[in-house]
Amino acid sequence: MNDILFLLAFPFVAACLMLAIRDDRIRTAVAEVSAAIVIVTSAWVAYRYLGQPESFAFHSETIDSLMAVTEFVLGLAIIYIGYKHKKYLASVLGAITLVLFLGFEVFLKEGIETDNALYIDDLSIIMVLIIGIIGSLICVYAVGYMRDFQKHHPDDKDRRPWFFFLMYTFLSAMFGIVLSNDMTWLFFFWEITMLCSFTLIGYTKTDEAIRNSFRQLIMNQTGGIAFLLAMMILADRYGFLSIDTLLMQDGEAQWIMVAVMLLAIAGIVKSAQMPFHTWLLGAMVAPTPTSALLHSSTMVKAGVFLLLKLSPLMMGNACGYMVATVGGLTFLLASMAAISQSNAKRVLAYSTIANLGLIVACAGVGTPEAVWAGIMLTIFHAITKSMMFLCVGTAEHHIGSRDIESMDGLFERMPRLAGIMILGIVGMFLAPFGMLISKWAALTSFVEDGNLVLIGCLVFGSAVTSFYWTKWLGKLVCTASREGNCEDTVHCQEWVAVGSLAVLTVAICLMYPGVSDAAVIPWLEGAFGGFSEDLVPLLESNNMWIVLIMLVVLILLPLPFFRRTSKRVVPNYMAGEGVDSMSYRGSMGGTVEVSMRNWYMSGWFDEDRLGKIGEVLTVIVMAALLAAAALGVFA
Amino acid sequence: MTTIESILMAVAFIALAPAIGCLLAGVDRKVSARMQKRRGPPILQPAYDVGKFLSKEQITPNSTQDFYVVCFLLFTIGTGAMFFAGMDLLLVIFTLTLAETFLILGAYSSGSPYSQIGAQREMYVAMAYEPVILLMAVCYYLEYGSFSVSDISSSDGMAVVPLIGVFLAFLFVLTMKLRKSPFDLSLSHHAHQDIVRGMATEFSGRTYAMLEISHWYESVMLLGMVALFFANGTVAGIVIGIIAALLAWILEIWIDNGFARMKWQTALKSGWVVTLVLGMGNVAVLLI
Amino acid sequence: MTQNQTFETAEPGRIPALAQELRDGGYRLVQLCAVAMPEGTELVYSFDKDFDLRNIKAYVPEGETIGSITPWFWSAFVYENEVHDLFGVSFEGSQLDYKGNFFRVSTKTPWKNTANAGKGA
Amino acid sequence: MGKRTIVPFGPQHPALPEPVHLDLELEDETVVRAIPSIGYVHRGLEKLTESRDYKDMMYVMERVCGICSFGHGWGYAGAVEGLMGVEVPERGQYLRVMFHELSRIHSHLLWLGLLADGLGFDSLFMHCWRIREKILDVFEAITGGRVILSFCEIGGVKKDLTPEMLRMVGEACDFVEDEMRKTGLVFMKDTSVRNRLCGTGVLSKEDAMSLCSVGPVARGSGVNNDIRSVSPIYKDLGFEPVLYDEGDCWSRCMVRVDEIMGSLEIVRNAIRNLPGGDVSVPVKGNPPVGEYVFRVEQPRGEAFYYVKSDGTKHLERARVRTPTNINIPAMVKTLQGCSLQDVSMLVITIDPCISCTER
Amino acid sequence: MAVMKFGGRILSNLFSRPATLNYPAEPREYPERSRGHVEFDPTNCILCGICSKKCPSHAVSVDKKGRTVSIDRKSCIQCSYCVDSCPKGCLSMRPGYCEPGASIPVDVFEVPEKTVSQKETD
Amino acid sequence: MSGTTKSPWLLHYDASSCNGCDIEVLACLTPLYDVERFGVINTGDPKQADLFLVTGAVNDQNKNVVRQLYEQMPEPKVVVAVGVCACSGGIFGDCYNIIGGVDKVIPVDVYVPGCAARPESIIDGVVKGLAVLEEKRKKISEAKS
Ligand code: NFV
Ligand code: SF4
Ligand code: SF4
Ligand code: SF4
Repeated sequence: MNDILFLLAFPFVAACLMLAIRDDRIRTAVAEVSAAIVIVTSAWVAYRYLGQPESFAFHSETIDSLMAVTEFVLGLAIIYIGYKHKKYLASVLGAITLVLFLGFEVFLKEGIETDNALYIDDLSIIMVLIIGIIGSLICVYAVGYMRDFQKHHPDDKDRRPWFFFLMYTFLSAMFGIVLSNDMTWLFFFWEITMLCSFTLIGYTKTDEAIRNSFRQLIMNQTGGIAFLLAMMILADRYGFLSIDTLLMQDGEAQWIMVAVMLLAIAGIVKSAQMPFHTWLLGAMVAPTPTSALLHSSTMVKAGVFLLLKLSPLMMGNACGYMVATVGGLTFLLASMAAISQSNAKRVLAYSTIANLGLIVACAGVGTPEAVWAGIMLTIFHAITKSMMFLCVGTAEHHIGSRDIESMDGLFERMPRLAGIMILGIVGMFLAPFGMLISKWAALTSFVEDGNLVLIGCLVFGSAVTSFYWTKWLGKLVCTASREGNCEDTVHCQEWVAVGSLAVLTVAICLMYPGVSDAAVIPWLEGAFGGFSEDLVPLLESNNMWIVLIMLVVLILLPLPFFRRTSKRVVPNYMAGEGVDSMSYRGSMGGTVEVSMRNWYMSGWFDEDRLGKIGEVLTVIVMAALLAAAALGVFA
Repeated sequence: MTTIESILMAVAFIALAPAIGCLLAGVDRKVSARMQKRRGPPILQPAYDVGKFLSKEQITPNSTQDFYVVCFLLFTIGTGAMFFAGMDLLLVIFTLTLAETFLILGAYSSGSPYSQIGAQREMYVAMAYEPVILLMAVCYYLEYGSFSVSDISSSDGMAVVPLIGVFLAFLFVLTMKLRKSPFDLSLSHHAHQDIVRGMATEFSGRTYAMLEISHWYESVMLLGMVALFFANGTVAGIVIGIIAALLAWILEIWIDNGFARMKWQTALKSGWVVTLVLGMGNVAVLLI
Repeated sequence: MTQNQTFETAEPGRIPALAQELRDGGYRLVQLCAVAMPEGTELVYSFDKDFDLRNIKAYVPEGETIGSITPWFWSAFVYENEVHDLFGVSFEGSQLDYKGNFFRVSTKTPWKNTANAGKGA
Repeated sequence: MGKRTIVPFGPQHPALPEPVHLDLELEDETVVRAIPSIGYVHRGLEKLTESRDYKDMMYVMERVCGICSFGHGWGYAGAVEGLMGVEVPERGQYLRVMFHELSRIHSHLLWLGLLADGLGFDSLFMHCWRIREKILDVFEAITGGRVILSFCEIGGVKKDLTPEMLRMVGEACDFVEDEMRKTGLVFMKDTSVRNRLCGTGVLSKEDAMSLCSVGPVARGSGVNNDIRSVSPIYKDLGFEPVLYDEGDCWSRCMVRVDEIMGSLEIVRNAIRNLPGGDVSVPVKGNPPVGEYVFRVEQPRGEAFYYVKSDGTKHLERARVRTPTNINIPAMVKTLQGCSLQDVSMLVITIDPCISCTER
Repeated sequence: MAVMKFGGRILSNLFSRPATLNYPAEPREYPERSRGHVEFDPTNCILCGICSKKCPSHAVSVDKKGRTVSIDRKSCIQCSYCVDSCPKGCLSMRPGYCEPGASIPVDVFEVPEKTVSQKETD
Repeated sequence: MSGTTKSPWLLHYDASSCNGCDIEVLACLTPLYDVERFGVINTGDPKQADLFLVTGAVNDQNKNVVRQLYEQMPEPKVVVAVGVCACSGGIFGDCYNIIGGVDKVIPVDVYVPGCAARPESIIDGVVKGLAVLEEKRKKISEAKS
């Protein structure tokens, strides 16, 4: 148990240390060492508890009161900040939260004891690994990145200590979320992640940053309120506040269902599902490591973690239907919206929203097979997405833009980085990589579940997904470029982080049957009391072999090609008027540079319109089902 | 199917498909010519073409393009082999997408404006047809409880009966998949095109030959998919399937010759409407 | 075919004003061409209204420029650029000026001063 | 997001049979800017007046363009005849009209074929060109050339027609009419053709007028400047101008389809009413000092001929202003905002004949 | 419905005879007036050089001293102007084109010296 | 094995021709003449072409185009000059903007005279071109071995 506590506390300690350090070199060292420690600890925890779920009786009034007080103080702080920035809605929501929280603490919580405040099981282990490894790698990356960032923004005050403090605190809070059994603890960490991301998004203090940080805050406050309400219901009606007890309840019971729905809404907000997806888009203004962190291993993953955790309670009932529909619609609409984007980070954001939508839908379907797919998606997504973000961040600092259109010929300018990006993108949507494999399982389980809406969302959504990824990929592989190589100035921390993630991306594809056997299936068997492997078609050995062969082919085949070609090199065809491969003689005399802009089809896939449609549909679904559940229609 | 049978089928596909595909392409050109009141080239013309491309001087705009085209060829072959070996239909479909992506990347890699525009078009045409192909697999699963081609082909009853909607939708998107008029937006086999040779603009010599050979494999596999709708585990089923596939081929030639190239908006819209109505409709019916 | 036509001469300076007048009068520009003269170029503007053709000739001496009529007849840019490239007459205030790249000919202004004046034989 | 797709279009391009170049700027598939460039076919043949006498120039003028070659011959001959005050005998005039209309049929059929080719409709292309061959057979049998007819001469036409030849013309008309009845419907009604043509590249009536468009381009937008309307001989032969109002590619196409029918009628009437007598008058001497303008309605619109003579046998100036030349502004205009796919469609419906344009 | 207005036509084409002339295998018959190539009959030629002056593309040249008339097949545009303008009718336009090849001949025709008696009969 | 002579793909470029020869080239593809009988495909792409059919004389603006298209074709390749203009400049030979026949810019293998060159003549020219193509191919493969 001490290792668990260490895991929880250490990042926070490191964070406090960071706050004190002003020297870049020391900071680098501390950051790297702490990251290493976190990684090692996570690995150790995983090794130790894998297959042996355990709960820890841990009870300390001091800690409880400390948490309550912290929460209270932070609540006041939010009200003040909202007031200061004239974001009164934030203040109001903050006040509501505070009132509810006080009410809960004073009237409802009394007498409810949760013995096992902490626990660890296989799902937690997976999450711990994701947070520990990926989160730490991102922190390492941030060291190099922030150095450049500061260079690019020389006028800004160096607030890096604060930045790293937040990053590491975030890790602690995340560990808290995945390891807490006591819902009050969970709530505490839940709110901390909200605040951390609020501050991180607003880091640059530009108007846009502040606006977006408040949007994040307001939406997540809503989620927080839903969470609180759920706790109040549970405390009031059933008198317990622990996750494990909740999981043993009957999902069809009226107030349990309402509570689960509320928790699910909290999860939906955190995982940036429609109608709450805009906060994640706004989070793009933060420095790239923040985005990477929010998108891959933390924050949004907290949301899906909660939903996956609760999935046994959602199987086949209205709550599940709500969650699944919201996830499915989000997947489809966010994928469509991604087509109209040329800002790389925005494309990644939409893709995150879409992928989370898929995970959420899996959780909502709630069958073991679906949840299997959901967990697998979570793992693959975390690795690949963080890698993509880091790559984009590095590229941005070296080519001066995060626009996909500026990545023309990146293959010539930053070959290694482009290679990794290609791997990342391919990993996001193509066979034989993880995301696709999980999507496959998801499709199977949706079909099995017979949910027409989900099937539709998935088949259309996948088609759309290929479009926006492929066109980005195209930009990267294009070799026509005038610019020289500009890769040598990339910091080694960046290479370490990005490189490790790249290795992980491939490794996890090779190892996923192992991961599935060692962690996912045991957990599913525990949580659902059974799991039939046949339902995941790709666990069939035939398919697995094929996938492996494809992977090997893809990794080995390029080797002989990217050398000098023995063929005669002839410049591109330019209708006979070419000057070289990239320019031609134009109408007005003179040389015209050819340029290619990808298709964005904004008439078809207008972001705002799609967002509106999504918001309306999902709000209707959620409100209607929640109201119906509260009225006891499904009981 | 036993493993041995599967392997035999896969090998047979790899060995025979080019010949069959080449003949199909030859028939296509001959029949098209006759539909235009011409004599047309010899049936073996596609083979001559490929032979010529193999023996020409090899030129290329860059060193990487070939890699993508080789991958396209390999994965197309792989897709077909897996299909005929009776493996998982979804895996087949995903590999097909992978192959497709490689072709698109090959078109992108040169940086030629025409091939890049061709690639864009290929992508949105793919966006139009992919849902149908996925839904086809879904329908098979709903009907037979399995994605495995060998299970589907050996189950009794022709799938075309319960899957009639998806079958028609599949025939519809076959035009897109085979890049035939009215949807030969990205790469047109014979007709002149507004973007020169579309995706293939920068392909020449061996690269182009590989593209052609991949098309042969691809057509055989797609016709195999048509035949699958008719297979019912008996010889009669296979025969009917083959006849149906050939008829589908003739139908495609006819459509190819009877239509102008439509607007891209129409391609996308019609593809999706067909998917929604016929494809999703069929799924709904099977679910009930 | 009936070929009603009139020829008239105008001062080159009046051309833009005339063009405006004719445009407002519902005429369409049929063509503009040039004839090389010993010491300059003669421009022939043809306008048509209901199949009646008015040809207006203007003599531009060597080295002088003439106002462009593209503000009123945008399509005149094809002729003006052509005359510029072949005869070396410059038009002022053109709305679409190719700056000598309309016809990229082997010899600069091949028509200029090779007027048939001297051909005789 | 300043970046746009910039691509060259032509001079060598399979969708364009002729060398014209466009700098295209695209956003997705939409053309935001198109700058044309011509000059790839500029030969400078008008300047050959310096070394060829006015009769020799006939052979040069016929080779301004191989598609509308007859019209060029007629236009040039007409201008010189006007200058010299030559009266062409009636039979000669009728034959000129007949061949001009046959040329129009062949040119429009050729164009319909190119349109079909641009549409990716191979079989329709082949079909149109197969019909067209019938007209070429007639040309060859009567004038000796399939493309460059060398039929017109100053003073009339070169050869007379035998009765069998007249019958042959009539038969060819029957054949073309029969085929066109059905083929015209394809252009008019077929979904895929309409899909591409209807509503594409709309040129409003106002634009057509202010851009001074001529020929089917103008008539497709409801503007009639068909010079045949004021020709008495055409009136006798039952000429009616064809006008469509939509101004899109489809209406430009339909103008041509209907004109084929109209021309067939004119040719038939010409055969029926063919007066007797000579086909030409001999022309002697040099043209007098002066200038003359002559206009003919070519397949692509009004062509303008200007001749100026200083009294020698070499003309001082022979100028051709071809319909395409003045339709280029309309093309540039309609290209803005069209879709890339429609670029070839638009270019084709304007029917640019570059060799005519550039001479 | 006009979905495939041309569909019937192409189907019927499929089952009818192709229109193709089997050209190189079956030689083509040209109509009598067809302007294929210029032929020269030296019998009456007086080497006056009119044809050469008239020819718009300088394809005929007359060498009075060497007593030859040559026709450059590569430049002749079959316009028939020389034929029309030869006062002696030595030139004629015949169907059948000049063969393509790696080089195109310049046909040189000798004009035999005429006897005095012949000149007189002229 | 070589399909070279059985599958000549042609690239057609209109240098400054009057269109007369162009339409005759196109007419060769149409039902009456149907050169596809010999495997000919009219491709728009020099990189896949074997025969380069040029119509019209070369002028200053398009000589680079002709040269570039020629260079972008892979060996073995054959140039066929179609029409008197392409052979020698023809009637436009003395125009100020005409350089001359196509052979002024790129080597021409087969000349097809005629104004306009007849489809039959063009077919013969193409067939002659095929023989040249085969010869060139042999030469290249000999040089290799
Ligand atoms: N433009 C043009 Fe012509 C026509 N019709 C004519 O004057 O085609 Ni070549
Ligand atoms: S051929 Fe006729 S025109 Fe020529 S030189 Fe002889 S006689 Fe004179
Ligand atoms: S036919 Fe014409 S080009 Fe040929 S030689 Fe006679 S005049 Fe010259
Ligand atoms: S040879 Fe004759 S028909 Fe051919 S392009 Fe030249 S002038 Fe035109």
